[in-house]
Amino acid sequence: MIVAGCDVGSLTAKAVIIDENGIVASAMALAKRSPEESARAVMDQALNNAGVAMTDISWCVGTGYGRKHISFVNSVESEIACHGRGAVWQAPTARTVIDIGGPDCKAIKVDASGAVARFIYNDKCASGTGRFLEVIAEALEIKLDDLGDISLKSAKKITLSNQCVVFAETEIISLVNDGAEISDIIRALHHAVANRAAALAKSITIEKDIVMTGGVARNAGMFEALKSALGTDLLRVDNPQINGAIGAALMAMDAARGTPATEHRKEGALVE
Amino acid sequence: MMVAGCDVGSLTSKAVIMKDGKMVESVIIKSKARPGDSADAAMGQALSKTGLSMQDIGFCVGTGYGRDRISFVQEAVTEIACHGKGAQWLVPSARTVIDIGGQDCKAMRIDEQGNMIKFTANDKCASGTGRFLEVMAKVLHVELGDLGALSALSKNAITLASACTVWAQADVIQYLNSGVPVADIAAGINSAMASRMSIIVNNIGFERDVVMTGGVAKNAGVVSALEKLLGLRIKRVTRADPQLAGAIGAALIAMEKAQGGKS
Amino acid sequence: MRPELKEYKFDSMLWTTFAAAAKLRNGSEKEFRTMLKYIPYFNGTVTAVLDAGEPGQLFLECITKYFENYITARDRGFHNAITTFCFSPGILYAMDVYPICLEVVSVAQTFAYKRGTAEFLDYCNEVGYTETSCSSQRGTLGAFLAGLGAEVDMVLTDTPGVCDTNANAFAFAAAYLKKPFFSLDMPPVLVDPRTDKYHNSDFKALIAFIEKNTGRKLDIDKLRVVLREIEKQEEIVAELEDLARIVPNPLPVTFNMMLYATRFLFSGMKECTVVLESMLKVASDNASRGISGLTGGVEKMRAFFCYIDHYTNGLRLWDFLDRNGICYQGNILSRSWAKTAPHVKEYRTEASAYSFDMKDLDSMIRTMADHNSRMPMIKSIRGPYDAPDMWLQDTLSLAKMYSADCIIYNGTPGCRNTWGMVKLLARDTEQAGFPTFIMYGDAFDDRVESWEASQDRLEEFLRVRRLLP
Amino acid sequence: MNTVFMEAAISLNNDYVREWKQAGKKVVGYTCSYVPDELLYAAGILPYRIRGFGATEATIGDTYFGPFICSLPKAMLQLAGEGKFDFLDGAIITPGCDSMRRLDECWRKAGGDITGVLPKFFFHFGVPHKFADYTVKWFIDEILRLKVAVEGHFGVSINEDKLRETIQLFNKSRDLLEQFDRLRIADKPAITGTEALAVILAGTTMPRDVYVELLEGLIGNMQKSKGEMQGKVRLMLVGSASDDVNLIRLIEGERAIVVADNLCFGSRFHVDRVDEMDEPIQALAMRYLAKNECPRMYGEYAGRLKMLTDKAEKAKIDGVILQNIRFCDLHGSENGLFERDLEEAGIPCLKIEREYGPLVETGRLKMRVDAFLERIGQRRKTA
Ligand SMILES: Nc1ncnc2c1ncn2[C@@H]1O[C@H](COP(=O)(O)OP(=O)(O)O)[C@@H](O)[C@H]1O
Ligand SMILES: Nc1ncnc2c1ncn2[C@@H]1O[C@H](COP(=O)(O)OP(=O)(O)O)[C@@H](O)[C@H]1O
Ligand code: SF4
Ligand code: SF4
Ligand code: SF4
Repeated sequence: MIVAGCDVGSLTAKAVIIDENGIVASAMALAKRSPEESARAVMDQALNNAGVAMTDISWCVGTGYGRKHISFVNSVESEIACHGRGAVWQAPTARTVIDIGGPDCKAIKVDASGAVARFIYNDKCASGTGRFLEVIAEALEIKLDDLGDISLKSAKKITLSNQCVVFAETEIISLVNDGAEISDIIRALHHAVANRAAALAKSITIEKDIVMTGGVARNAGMFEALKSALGTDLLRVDNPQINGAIGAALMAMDAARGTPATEHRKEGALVE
Repeated sequence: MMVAGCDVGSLTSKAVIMKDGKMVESVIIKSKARPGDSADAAMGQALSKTGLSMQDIGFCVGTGYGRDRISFVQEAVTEIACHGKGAQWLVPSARTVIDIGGQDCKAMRIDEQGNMIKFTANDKCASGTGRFLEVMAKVLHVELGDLGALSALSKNAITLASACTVWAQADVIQYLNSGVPVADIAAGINSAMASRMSIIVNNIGFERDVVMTGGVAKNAGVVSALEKLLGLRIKRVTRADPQLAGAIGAALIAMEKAQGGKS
Repeated sequence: MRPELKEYKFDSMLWTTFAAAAKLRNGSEKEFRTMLKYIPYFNGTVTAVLDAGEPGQLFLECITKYFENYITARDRGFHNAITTFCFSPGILYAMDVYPICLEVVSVAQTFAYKRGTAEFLDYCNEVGYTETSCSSQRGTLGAFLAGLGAEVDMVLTDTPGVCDTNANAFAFAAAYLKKPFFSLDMPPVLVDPRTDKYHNSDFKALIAFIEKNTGRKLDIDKLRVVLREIEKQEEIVAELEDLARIVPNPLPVTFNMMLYATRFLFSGMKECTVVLESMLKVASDNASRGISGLTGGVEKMRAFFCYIDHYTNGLRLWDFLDRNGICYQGNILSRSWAKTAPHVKEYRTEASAYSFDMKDLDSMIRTMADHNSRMPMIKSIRGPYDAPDMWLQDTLSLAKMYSADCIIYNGTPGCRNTWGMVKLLARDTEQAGFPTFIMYGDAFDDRVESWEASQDRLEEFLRVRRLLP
Repeated sequence: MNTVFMEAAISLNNDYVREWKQAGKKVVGYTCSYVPDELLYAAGILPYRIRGFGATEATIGDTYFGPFICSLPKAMLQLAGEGKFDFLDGAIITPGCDSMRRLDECWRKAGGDITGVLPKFFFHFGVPHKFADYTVKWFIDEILRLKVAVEGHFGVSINEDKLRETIQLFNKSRDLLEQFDRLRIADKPAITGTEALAVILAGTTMPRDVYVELLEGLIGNMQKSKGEMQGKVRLMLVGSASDDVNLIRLIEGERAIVVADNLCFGSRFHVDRVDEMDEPIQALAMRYLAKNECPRMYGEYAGRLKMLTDKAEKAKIDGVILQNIRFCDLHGSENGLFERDLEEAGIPCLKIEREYGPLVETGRLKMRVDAFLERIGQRRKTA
């Protein structure tokens, strides 16, 4: 039996197809104008990679920002639940998940089954989110993929004073003008974001092991920065950015099998 | 004599060449990473358009965010003073000037010579800056220039429920997803912007006539939303592009300096 | 602020709005439904309140009376005073000074108007008051600073030592409007003879201040009458709180708001007793028939709010809870610390409670000083959150007593106080076994976070923490 | 200027503190200018005004405090959490302002999570928000409560003579600083506002008798020097607590000089002497509670406005900079009133809201100050 999970985020959409033995195929695409478009596009890719058709999928769970607007899913789950579930599947010893996505940053405490024990979001300020990195990368005309490697070259420690994404941009530009090394700046940037994320996680008292998920985890520099900000060890997962989609797929599997978890979900369904 | 003003903003850089109080040439370019480069590029273009060289410029004043990093200017003055002068040249009856640039939003009162009497500036957080509008325009997939016209078509403007540029962006995405007409969102964005501005304008206690300079002045939506909030008509700038006000003011100050009006 | 707004007195407007609302039910059902169409925004709240039956009706009448009282006070040769929600108005009514409670009037505005208090909030900033201050006062303060409210005689507050931004709002108002100012100050430790003495002398000073500024002496018999009334009201409140423990909770969700609004605004007013009695009637009737106060009739879970509500967008929060069978077990504001209150008895915290002694003037002053220093917020957030009788203890004991399934914090970003310690509080309540959720919204200003966004987050919390059902 | 002042101003654990500790003596920190530090000094303990200077991150601060809190106490907690205050044997927290008073809980909780960052002696010291006979009475009891606690914990006794002695010493430093203030506002000041703040700041962390000696030296030199600084724009700095000399350096730049202030780390440190005739504790209570310079004393705005206008006149002020740290509503709002009333009195004002912390990106702040100086320049020309 094959099932699918589809995570439509603000920046990227991801789809994962799994069967009893694990991941069959996955796909990722930049988010389009509407969640429906993004979802369809990325889902078609995934189906393609798996060489199957939508009709072969016995259950599909949607999650992420746009989850309420995807027509082809059988049910929806919150990102929190999906990231928790996915993380524990990818790293069974994980008890705290730090997910840094585009617009937000979450710290999630999970039990061995991947069920969420406690979670917290970042507050009403976008500092400490992936968007922060996007904005700056754009300003410095650097590709997101390169941020990590560049920062790892840094030799000198500098700090950013501005928490505001938009003003940090100015601050960084002025740093460039003062001839600061790009690598040092980007490292400072990573630490700024990582510090916010770490503070968030610590405020719900982290338990080991800690794993980092979300697109930002692809950024090796951020990974190191978060590690040092937490002052503890941090687990790596193979597919951080599609972690949410993996979780969704796992829940789809439950649903298809009709296991209690989903029973509960149906009852718990809220009046929209 | 030829004088010039160069306004290196956080988002755009402008150069203006003037002769006997008349504008000879003007250029607006997107700012580069380094203010020095932006200034050279903007001024370079302005000069080449007029077929002049830097030697022909009697005096040049720099202003804007990068004012201290321009190699070729004789003096640097803040954009606040320059926008005052510039606005007064654009609209002689102007007594209150609202300048919204990329990184902040300022309001000032000026006398009949365009000298700044009192000012206030807001930059607590990037909401209420031109940058905010750029981000939003991008999310809406519309041209910055169309944001204003678009909002005019709105029947039922949304209220934007987040001060934060980045979060508001998320709100806007949600509205888009739930099929709210783009015009209504645009209108919501513009009035959010206007309400933040009206606070600082009322804070200095405006006197007529009120004019708007800076790039955002080109956004008709913001202007009319602000007019509603302030309950007056904002004088439209026609003599030149309001985004040039800072550079023009710089050039005018350059003129004063050149004529030995040392201060 | 739009110039149109400057063209009328905002509070006279509210007065007429509520007066009309209170009359809505007088006609036939059909008339009622038709009328609602004419108040497209307010109707949500109005129906919610009026659907609570007679109590709702009486409540609206009481609010109307309240506005009339302070707006017409001067014409009637009496006085009025800008004051705060956790200031027990008894002494004022006894001295013919009619309270203008900024926070509750803000709530009334968010109920009645689509724009809520937005432009008054901003007006405060226009005149130099910080936009980071608590929005609960700002929303109405702005109107008074702009001269759009009734003429004010004096400014009173009892929040120094408890909440800066609150006390500061009143100090600012007094300085800006050049009105006489008096503040009751709250030492950090609640149960302490030094504190009692302090409160006592402070209260005497308050009375002297009012006497000076009204030119009237305190009439002891009148005071006694008012205090008797308050005592009676507190007993009814205690009974209602007791009923709220029953599963399912027989109190309709709107009762909670009516409970504290009555205590903040009308405590001591005869009309208030009538409202409470009628609430009690409905509640006990439901209880005897084992009916839940929820419209759905099924109580799926219970939530305790450890701070305040979310008032914007016409009771959307309460509607959300109601629709989802979540019983609202009240918040820190809706609880009374009279010795008769069930939780005081349950946990034997009489020392931190107040009782009524009308023997002579001194005993009455002591009574009022105690009562006032044990008003919500004034009592529980004056000291460190984990100190005896403070926020954590109160939150946990109330949540336990009302067998809440979770604790939810909602406040305003202006709240230096609770935002200074809420993360720590949440840590402890979680450890005590209560799933705890911190909302980032602003109770009075939906421009901070749209209700839709807040609701999404809240929903997510309830779902992910498996609280429903 | 003697460099020791500046060194003390830009370091937390300065030489004098270190010497003091090496001599095996105790140091107790306090967070607000409303704490009668004479009491500690009389007990042979060095009173140390806790600061946030030099904090570059907020990881620890943000873990415990919520997001909408003044960044000064966050910075203090950050430093404490990093062990930068490990030389403190005690700390006294006051309900000075809400953000500051929550440092109590946050520091204690941090102490629970990070070993060794919570001083053994940790005291919540209440300060009334108003001045009246019964508040003074209460405050006296509070001071006595502190006295007993200190004596008990550190096994010392604070006797009356010692207290009188200390009061005299502290008054001496106040007199000297008053004298210093008068030199500061000379037409040709001998030192910059940056140096001036450093001088005062040093006093908040130094042993007082050492400080008095240094002051006497400094004032001697200042009287000799004719002072070269003139033609600069004379500013007064008002508002939120600021223990960062760099902020003033930034404001002064080339063209301005801060000749007066009303900061609690600045000249508010030494206004008002303690009455030496009165019973010591009573006298301390009077001195600390009767001073209404801080907006935490509600309803005293008129008095504070008068004080500012007087200062402005005495110091021949060209303009006033009204600054507040974001989320400091006490100063923020009062600055709004000051702006209204001072401008009315013909004194130009610049109102700025800032974050407390390292001044890295200063472009926007600098632009405002420069424009303000241009505005003042204009007035001078037209006048
Ligand atoms: N190739 C990449 N290298 C490094 N970081 C990346 C990369 N792609 C995305 N990111 C980071 O991840 C963020 C988006 O993460 P994602 O989990 O996709 O967010 P969402 O789910 O909200 O779309 C971006 O803001 C960016 O900071
Ligand atoms: N054609 C346009 N129509 C509407 N708004 C515009 C237009 N061009 C620029 N803007 C606005 O002006 C802002 C830039 O203004 P500008 O005065 O150039 O800023 P700065 O001087 O700080 O670079 C942009 O952020 C954008 O919001
Ligand atoms: S400071 Fe910047 S990031 Fe933070 S809320 Fe404001 S705009 Fe958003
Ligand atoms: S909500 Fe917070 S800030 Fe507002 S009055 Fe209450 S304690 Fe003060
Ligand atoms: S500003 Fe006032 S309350 Fe805050 S530390 Fe200074 S003196 Fe204390």
